[in-house]
Amino acid sequence: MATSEAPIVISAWNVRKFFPIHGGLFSSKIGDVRAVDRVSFDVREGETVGLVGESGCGKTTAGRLLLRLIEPSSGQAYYRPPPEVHARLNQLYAYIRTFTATADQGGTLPPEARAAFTELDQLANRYSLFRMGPRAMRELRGKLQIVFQDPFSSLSPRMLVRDIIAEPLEIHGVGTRAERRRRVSELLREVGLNPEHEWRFPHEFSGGQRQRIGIARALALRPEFIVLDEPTSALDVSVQAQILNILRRLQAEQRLAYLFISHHLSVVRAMSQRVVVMYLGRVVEQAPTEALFQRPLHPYTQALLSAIPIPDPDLKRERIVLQGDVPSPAAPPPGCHFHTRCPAVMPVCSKVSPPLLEVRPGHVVACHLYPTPYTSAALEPITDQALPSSARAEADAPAS
Amino acid sequence: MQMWTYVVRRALLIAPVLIGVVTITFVLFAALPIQYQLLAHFGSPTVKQHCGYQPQCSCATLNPTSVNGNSCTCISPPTVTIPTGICANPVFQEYKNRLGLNQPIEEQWLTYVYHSFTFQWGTVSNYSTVAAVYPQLKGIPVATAIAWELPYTVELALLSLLIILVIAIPLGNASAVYRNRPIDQFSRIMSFSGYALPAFLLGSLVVMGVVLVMLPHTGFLVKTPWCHQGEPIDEELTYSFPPTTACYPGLGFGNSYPAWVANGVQSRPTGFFTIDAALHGNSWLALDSFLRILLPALVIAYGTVAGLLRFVRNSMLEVMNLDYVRTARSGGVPEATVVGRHAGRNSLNVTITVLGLTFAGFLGGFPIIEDVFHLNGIGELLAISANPNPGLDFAVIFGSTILFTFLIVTANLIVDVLYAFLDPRVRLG
Amino acid sequence: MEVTSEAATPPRRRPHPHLDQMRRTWYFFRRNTLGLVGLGIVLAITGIALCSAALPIPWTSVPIWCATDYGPADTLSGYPGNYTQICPTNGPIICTYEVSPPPNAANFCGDLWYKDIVRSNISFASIIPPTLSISPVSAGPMPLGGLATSSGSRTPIYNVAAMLARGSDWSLLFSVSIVGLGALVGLLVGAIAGFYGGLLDETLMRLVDIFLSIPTILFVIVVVAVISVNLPSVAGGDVLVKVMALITGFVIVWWPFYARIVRGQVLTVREQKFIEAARASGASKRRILLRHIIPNSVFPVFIQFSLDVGTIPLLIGSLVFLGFGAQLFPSIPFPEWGAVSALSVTDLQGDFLNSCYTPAIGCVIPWWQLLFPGLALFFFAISVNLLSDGLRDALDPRLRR
Amino acid sequence: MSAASATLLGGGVGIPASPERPAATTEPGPPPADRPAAAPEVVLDVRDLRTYFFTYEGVVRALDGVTFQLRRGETTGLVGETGCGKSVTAFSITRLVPDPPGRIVGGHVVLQGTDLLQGLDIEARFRPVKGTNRVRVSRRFRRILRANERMEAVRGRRIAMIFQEPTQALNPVFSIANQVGEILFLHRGGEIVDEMLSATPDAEEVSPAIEGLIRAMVDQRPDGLRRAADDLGRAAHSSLIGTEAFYIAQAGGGAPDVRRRLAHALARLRLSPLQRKYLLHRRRLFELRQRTNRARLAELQRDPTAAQARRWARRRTTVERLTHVYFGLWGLRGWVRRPLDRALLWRVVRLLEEVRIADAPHVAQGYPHELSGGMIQRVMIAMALSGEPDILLADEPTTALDVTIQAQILELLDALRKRVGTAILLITHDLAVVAEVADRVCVMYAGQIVEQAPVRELFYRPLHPYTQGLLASLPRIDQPGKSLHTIAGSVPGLIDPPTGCRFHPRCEHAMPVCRGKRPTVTDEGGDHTVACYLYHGAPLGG
Repeated sequence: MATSEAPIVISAWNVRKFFPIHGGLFSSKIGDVRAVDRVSFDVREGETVGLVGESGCGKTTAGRLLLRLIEPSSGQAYYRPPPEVHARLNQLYAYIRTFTATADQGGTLPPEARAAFTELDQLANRYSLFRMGPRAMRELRGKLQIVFQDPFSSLSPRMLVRDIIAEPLEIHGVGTRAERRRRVSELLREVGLNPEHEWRFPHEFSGGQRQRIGIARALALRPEFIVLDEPTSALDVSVQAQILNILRRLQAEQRLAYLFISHHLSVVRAMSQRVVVMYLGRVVEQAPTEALFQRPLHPYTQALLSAIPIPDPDLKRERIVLQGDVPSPAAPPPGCHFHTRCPAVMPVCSKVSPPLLEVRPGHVVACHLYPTPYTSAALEPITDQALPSSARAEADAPAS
Repeated sequence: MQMWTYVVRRALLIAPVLIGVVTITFVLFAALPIQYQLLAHFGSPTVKQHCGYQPQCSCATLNPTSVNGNSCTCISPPTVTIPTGICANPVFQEYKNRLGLNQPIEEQWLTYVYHSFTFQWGTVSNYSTVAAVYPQLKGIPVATAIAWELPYTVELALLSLLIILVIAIPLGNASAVYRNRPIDQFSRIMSFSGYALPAFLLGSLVVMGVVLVMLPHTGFLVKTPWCHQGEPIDEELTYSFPPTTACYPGLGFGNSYPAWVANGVQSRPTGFFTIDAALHGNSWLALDSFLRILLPALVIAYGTVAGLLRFVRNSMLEVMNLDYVRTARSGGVPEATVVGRHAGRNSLNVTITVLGLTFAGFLGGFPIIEDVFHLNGIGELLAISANPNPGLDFAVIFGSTILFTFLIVTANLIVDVLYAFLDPRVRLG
Repeated sequence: MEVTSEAATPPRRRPHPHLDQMRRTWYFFRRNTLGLVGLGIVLAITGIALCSAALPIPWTSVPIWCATDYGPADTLSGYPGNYTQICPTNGPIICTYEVSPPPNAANFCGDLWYKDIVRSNISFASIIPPTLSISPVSAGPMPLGGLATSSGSRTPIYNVAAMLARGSDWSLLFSVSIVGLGALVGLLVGAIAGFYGGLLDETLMRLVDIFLSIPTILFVIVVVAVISVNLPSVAGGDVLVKVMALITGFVIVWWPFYARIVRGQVLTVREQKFIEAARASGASKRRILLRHIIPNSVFPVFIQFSLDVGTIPLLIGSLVFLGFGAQLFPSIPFPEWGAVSALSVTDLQGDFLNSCYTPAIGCVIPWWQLLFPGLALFFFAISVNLLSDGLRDALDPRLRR
Repeated sequence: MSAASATLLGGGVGIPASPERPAATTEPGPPPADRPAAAPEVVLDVRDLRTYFFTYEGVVRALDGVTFQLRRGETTGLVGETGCGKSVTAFSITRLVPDPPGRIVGGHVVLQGTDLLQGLDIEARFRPVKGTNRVRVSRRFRRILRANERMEAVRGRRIAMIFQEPTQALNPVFSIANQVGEILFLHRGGEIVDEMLSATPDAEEVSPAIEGLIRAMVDQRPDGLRRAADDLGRAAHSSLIGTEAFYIAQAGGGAPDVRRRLAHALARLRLSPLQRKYLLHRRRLFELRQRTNRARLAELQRDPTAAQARRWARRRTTVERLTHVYFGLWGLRGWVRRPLDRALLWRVVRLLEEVRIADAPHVAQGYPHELSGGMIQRVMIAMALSGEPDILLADEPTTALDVTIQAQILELLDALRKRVGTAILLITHDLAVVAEVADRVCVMYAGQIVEQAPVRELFYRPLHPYTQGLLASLPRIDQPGKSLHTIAGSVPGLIDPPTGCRFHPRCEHAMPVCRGKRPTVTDEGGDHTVACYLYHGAPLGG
């Protein structure tokens, strides 16, 4: 449904979030938890982007960052960037990438590079979500919403359902009291609840119903982009199917853009058009859903996919079982974060961290197994959703 | 985090608290009228003659708990009038200078903090209730007086702490394990009643009860061997230094020096009466001294346990429903071990933390208890000095308050370190 | 297709949800017998307090209290009928009666009844109005009047029953206002500290630590002492100023407990997802604090409040026992339960023991003087405690077993 | 690698037809005839198990007549949605239901011919409270206490459990070695003490072994190292020293250094008389406990020696007290029991190696909060297997874990099942997991088992509408994009559950008869039983 022509709603560039670790005698800063490290992707209108990874890989933090519920350490996120701006950003990042290395070592940059950085800075100041003032941000919050994983702690236990759903409307002063009431009941109907339910407290509902209420609250302000943070992982399969269908229907009706965060790959496959795989805060692979599930490239993705149990007793497949645990993001292994568990590990992996390269159209991987980027323009025209990802691999604008 | 790191950090953390407490006392102290400050620093007569410090009523020989009950009838505190003529005179100014009361406030604060931490807490005023009750304390430094009385209080505190732990933990655990069974009801009643019975009421009842029981049999509590029973009190003995109320008829409570004199025991290696008596091999005296602090300790423990029991019980109830207790059970661990080892250990942690939190209240009860039982501890000193007729003694009040606070802060530190030892999550987390 | 079964069957019309909540609470509370008892006693006490001014006190011939050189006793509203008696030795004695001085008002001239009693072998009978003369030695059951009077040797004699009846409203006033104000301050401070965190949090919590490390009673003593020596008017009899001073002194000491409790609660609530949801829909910090955080953190405050209300009279009692009556109250004895019982205890020790040591008299225990104030105090505290225990069980779903 | 994964994920190859097909068509499943013949012995037989929770709101019928069997060496999956009573089943089997409010009110749990629920009826009386839907339960605490004591003989040794939430499953204040060691000593105490007592490190006997170890260390061949270490253990008559030596050598350092440390370790094997005495006491205690437990189980089988149990128990407690007092008097308990602690530590280390925990000694000496969920789950498995139980109840063992870790744990469980021959009851809400590892599946709904079948039967020929709904509503990784089938509504509350078939309010084929009374269980062939009126010869609805 999401064509590549569809306008971009949210576009993230090298978003980073480091949480400081305090310790020692005077609890001074002794390190960083690299929760999110240079994550970049676009979400288009009416499109669902799946964000998958194991617990502690920073996918939830990434979702929070896009809504600016957490302040990022660096990087930018643009809300509905004009196409020409987006194109320009591509060029700039692609250009900067050529001397990222020197930039990382803090070496001196050629003047034209400085120019590029300053231009990036200006663009960020004009368009970036992360540079907005509080008032503008508050206005925008109506457009960007979130649905939480835990349906039990995400609704205030002391408020009536009607107040919970009406709260965003009140905050933004939408309509009169009566109009809000009407809106609330229509929202409830939309998510398949009975308008009578507005008179109840959250604790009187089952998990599925609470999740519906959460969705209704998110929809109240007619958002354009919703972060779905594991919306069904706390629910039973039958109820999960109900919720997923609601989400799909709403997307079809209102051309919503979803960022679908989940560790449940079969759900992601069912929901999303593009998938971003994260490991220890970094994007290891990004591809259209079909491409990723049919032909995963990164060993981690392969292991992940092969680990999914399939509800079919006869499909006994030989399975890649990863050894060991996910390392702590406080002290990630050097080089490729995955090399400690990788079945196809090479000497280089523990030294150099592989760049994100587009090895097949729209299919971006960070792995030393695939050293050569896909270039021959003869094969297919590069879709412009592919272009940025190639351009964005390892650039970092120090100005931001 | 390493253990020592934790301990050091925790220890460093108490410094601001101590300074803060001293600052609060300083604020209150600075709010006092000037002549009270002067008196607090050196309760010397000169201040009187130069500043016309004049209690309205003379309660020189007042002893609120003396037999010949010639009690002071004046309720209002000594109103102090400072004729400007006198207070303008150079001597008075000179006093103010000596106290640095003419300096800017921050200077005064610094001096005050310095004095507080170096135990320069002023002198016992001549015109205060303390002086009236214990004339021999007149004009001696507060720190000295307190130092004399500290062992009484510490001894009592330790004993009652012991009793508290011995009662609260087993009873709380039992009432959790046998929920809503007789023992639980018993502990419930105990905690509620202990909560609702103020120490002064309970204590007085106990005292009277003891006297009533003892009197007919002329028990030892009354006929303390060093008292001339029935005869009028001989002043020197009562007012001998260190202070004593041992010869207060009817109430033999209160350890007192004459006991030692009477028993020819002079040296006090530890300062704790019970222990010293034992060290001296005087078993009778040891028993006597122990019995004297036993009842007060019980009363204090009763009040504190009341607050503690429910905590222990509830925490135990929660722990018993936790997963790891279930794990132990599912592994075939005998029930006794489950309760005693797995659940009990965690409820012990809770008990210790709560005890640390309630320590302030626990020590706060001491003035009352010691007053009721006439134990010459810091508490009684404070109680007397806070008695407004004939006069408050702010030197003693502030001094003992600071001391109590220091004790409490130290106790909390100990509790936290102990807790860190017991719970690896604090230590290593 | 998503239309679920509950949509298919519309729920029956229910009462207003908040009403429904209350019903649920009551439903669970009812099951706690002790809680019910506590509630009953508390209600009874409140009732007495509300109509105590109108209560008929039967023993008109017994003064509510007598005083030698205290402030004018009728400064308290609702105490008519002063009766002054000029004594040769120590000047006037003002006795306050319920209505008017009875014809057979006893002779209260000073020394007789509060000083030398233990020396001379005059019986207590002489200090109690002849109508209710009792023999000191027999500590058996006594006529009502006997129960009604105190036998203070150092404090004036007063009518215990009347004092208690009068005392109920003062006790309630003190308890509720002190704890209420303390809780309010603590709630605000704790909520702000916990919500905004950072340096502000650190500072406030250190402050709380400091306050909490000073024993309550000592702190009150110091504060009240300082106040008392600073405001000479307080030393006088002005009721309002004194009551204000008392309440302030206690509140200064009281708020940190609540600050700590609330802050701990806020820290947990702050992490809840619905706070983040509110932020996601653009709610301002103030709104979040007022609409979400505080309503969800009041529960423990409420419980603690109901616990502390019972302790205030006990604390006041302790202070009076330490001899702070004059600082705290416009007049001694003051009709407040703690004060009354503490006073009777102090009297009792002296008189009782002295009498014990006076062969002429032997041990006399005016037990009524100790018993009734003590009972009042005890029942007030314990009933409040039971009530709060029941409430906690009823309101906390985890404890419903 | 990638090729392999490509094939195994290749489109819809080999994916069976979706379960929407009409139930009538007969799938060529395994012939029902050979099933019973191949079926191994039944180790646990649960019959009509009923567990209620007596709350203020009313009686929650958490389990209402649950019947199933566990066979040796088989994995049985127990599937159902939240609140259908899966976990309660496990807890009822081991009698760990929190009581109050919960209570097992009826049924049989037969463990190899012993009914664990005997004498259930005399443990409590139930009286309905008039006017309410509540029931007043008057419990006889003594009897309940004794029943629980009896279970101590069963738990851990015969029936072990693994729980869902790994992060809280271990006691945070004790080290791993401490906790696992406790359980280990409960079950294997005798042999451990024997080994310690028999350990005789003899200098010239062990020196060649030491040299061998050093050599192996120098030309670093891990397997060689292990073998050399075991040789050393054999030489010293203590396999534990073998384990210890292995890690000492592995830690490396210079040869003399290692030699010194080995010497230390060997020296520690020598026991002082007092320590020996202590060990003998512990051994005696262990034997007494064994006797007690045996007697307690015998009690269950109405054995004439029933009264024995309490006598043994009493004697045990006395000896226990004496031991504690005696060695407590020495004021040396820490010192006295140090050898035992060390022995336990190395036993635990070996146990942890079995469940493939890397760097076992470090983990064993650590505390639970330092471990990840997967690690703790492994420790739990090690703990559960220390008693080599006949039955392992795994209550959602992988729900809280990531998929990759889940794969590890499932593989581990399977391997251990094959080795020890334990019967596993795998409780989960994830049908896919069941499809992966289970041999048989029981589908639970609202406290009742609605369908039971071998795994292939169930997935290819689901009979009960609920099972069909569940399968249909699974998002299949192999069939993306299709709008998911859903079961309307949610699991009913169990205080007043729907009459008759509890699924009928959500059922598509609901018929009037479903409302009436609970459908009986019918056998549909192929060891496949279902409780639904559709298969009572009634006309198919819908």
